Amino acid sequence: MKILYFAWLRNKVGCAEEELTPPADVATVADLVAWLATQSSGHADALADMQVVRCAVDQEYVGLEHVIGAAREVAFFPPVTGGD
Amino acid sequence: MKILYFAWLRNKVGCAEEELTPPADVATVADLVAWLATQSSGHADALADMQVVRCAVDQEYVGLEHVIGAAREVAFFPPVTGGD
Amino acid sequence: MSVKVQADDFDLAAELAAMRAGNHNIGAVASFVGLVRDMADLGDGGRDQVTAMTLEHYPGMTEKMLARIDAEAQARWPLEASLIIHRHGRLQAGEQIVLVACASPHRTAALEACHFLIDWLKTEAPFWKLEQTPDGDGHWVAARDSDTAATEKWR
Amino acid sequence: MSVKVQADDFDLAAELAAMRAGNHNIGAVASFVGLVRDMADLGDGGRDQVTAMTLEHYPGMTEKMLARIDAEAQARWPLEASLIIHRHGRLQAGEQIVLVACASPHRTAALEACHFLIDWLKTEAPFWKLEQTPDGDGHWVAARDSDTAATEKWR
Repeated sequence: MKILYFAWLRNKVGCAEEELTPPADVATVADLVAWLATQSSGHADALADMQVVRCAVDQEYVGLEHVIGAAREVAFFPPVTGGD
Repeated sequence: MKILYFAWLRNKVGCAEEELTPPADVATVADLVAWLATQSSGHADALADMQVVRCAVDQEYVGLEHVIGAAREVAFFPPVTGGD
Repeated sequence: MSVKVQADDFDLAAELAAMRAGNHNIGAVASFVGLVRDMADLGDGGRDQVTAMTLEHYPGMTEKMLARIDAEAQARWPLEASLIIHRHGRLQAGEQIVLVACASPHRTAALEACHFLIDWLKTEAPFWKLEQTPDGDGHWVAARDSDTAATEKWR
Repeated sequence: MSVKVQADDFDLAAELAAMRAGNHNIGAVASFVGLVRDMADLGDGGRDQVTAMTLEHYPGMTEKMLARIDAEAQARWPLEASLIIHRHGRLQAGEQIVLVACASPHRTAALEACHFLIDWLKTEAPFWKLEQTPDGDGHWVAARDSDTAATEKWR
């Protein structure tokens, strides 16, 4: 599974993209976040407050309860700030 | 006093502008309209339905009850249709 | 803060560039351009081909009303700049009739003020449209109740 | 009906001309341009000088979201044409960031759809701004509650 990080999450994790295989008991986005937080202190720091982090699974916005299933791409990023 | 006509009122009256001196008992716009309607059948036709005519005195929109006073310029025209 | 009534066409990009020249506090520019359509909506729901139109106006009063509408927008929204250009005379289908543009630090003020200006202009600025159809007849366009309603919502 | 995500600047007049080319049923073109301001609003009410910003985005998802927002506007309003251009990469103060434009027979649809598109884009399109200040520090711009509220009003 490809995991992407954008903006300050990328700065904290220390990479933009990584290929990971989460354990079988990781079912939801919340499970994935909990597991990723064990990977490094950078991961833990980036994902410490999910109130300020949004998640997209296969390029669709989802909530923490979303079941990941056979997703190929999961992205974590702050609320968006494009436009003017 | 200069009287101006625009759009289809100009077509009906037959001129864009005329210099007239209304009698002393013409006090309001309504009085002026009644007096102008006696000037020609074109005037009468143009001013027959004041529901579809707007009036400006010295370039300010006014109602029929407006007292003309020492106005120099009175204009009659249809509701406006500029823009797109 | 600038009002122009002219027969000549205008260059949108040049006008907008001039409007925001040197002001880096502008984060948002909203603009509206009205164009001559080749189809007129008839009152009966049908449509008629329009080859050209002539825009008549009331010189002197037009500029005064546009300046007043512009000042009203400035009073209601925090604008860094605004611009109204309205053409008069004979225009062909596809030609530009009017430009309204507003600039502000943030988008909401620019967008709302632009919408306000064009709505208000439609019922307050003394312009009248004479549409020419292929049979050679010209007819004066009637004002729409929807335009009056659009202006009323800003009062 | 056209969405572009690009590093290059865009020419507003050329883009709008292309959008309405040959369509004389367009009577109204509303457009919005977002620009890099040289002052950032800080959370504490103060302002900080901004010399440049870098716009990061999520390639693939960005285009998908913009196309979806554009389709939503097409479904809600009778538009003859629409256009969204959003830049990414490093931009200096005064540079253009985003263009949203809508064309329709009459002004209300064009103006409302344009306002809708930029509001919606602000909360749905995956872009993030990194502002550079003269002291060399970059800081990621935080999302504003007012942007979420602006999007909510269209739901």
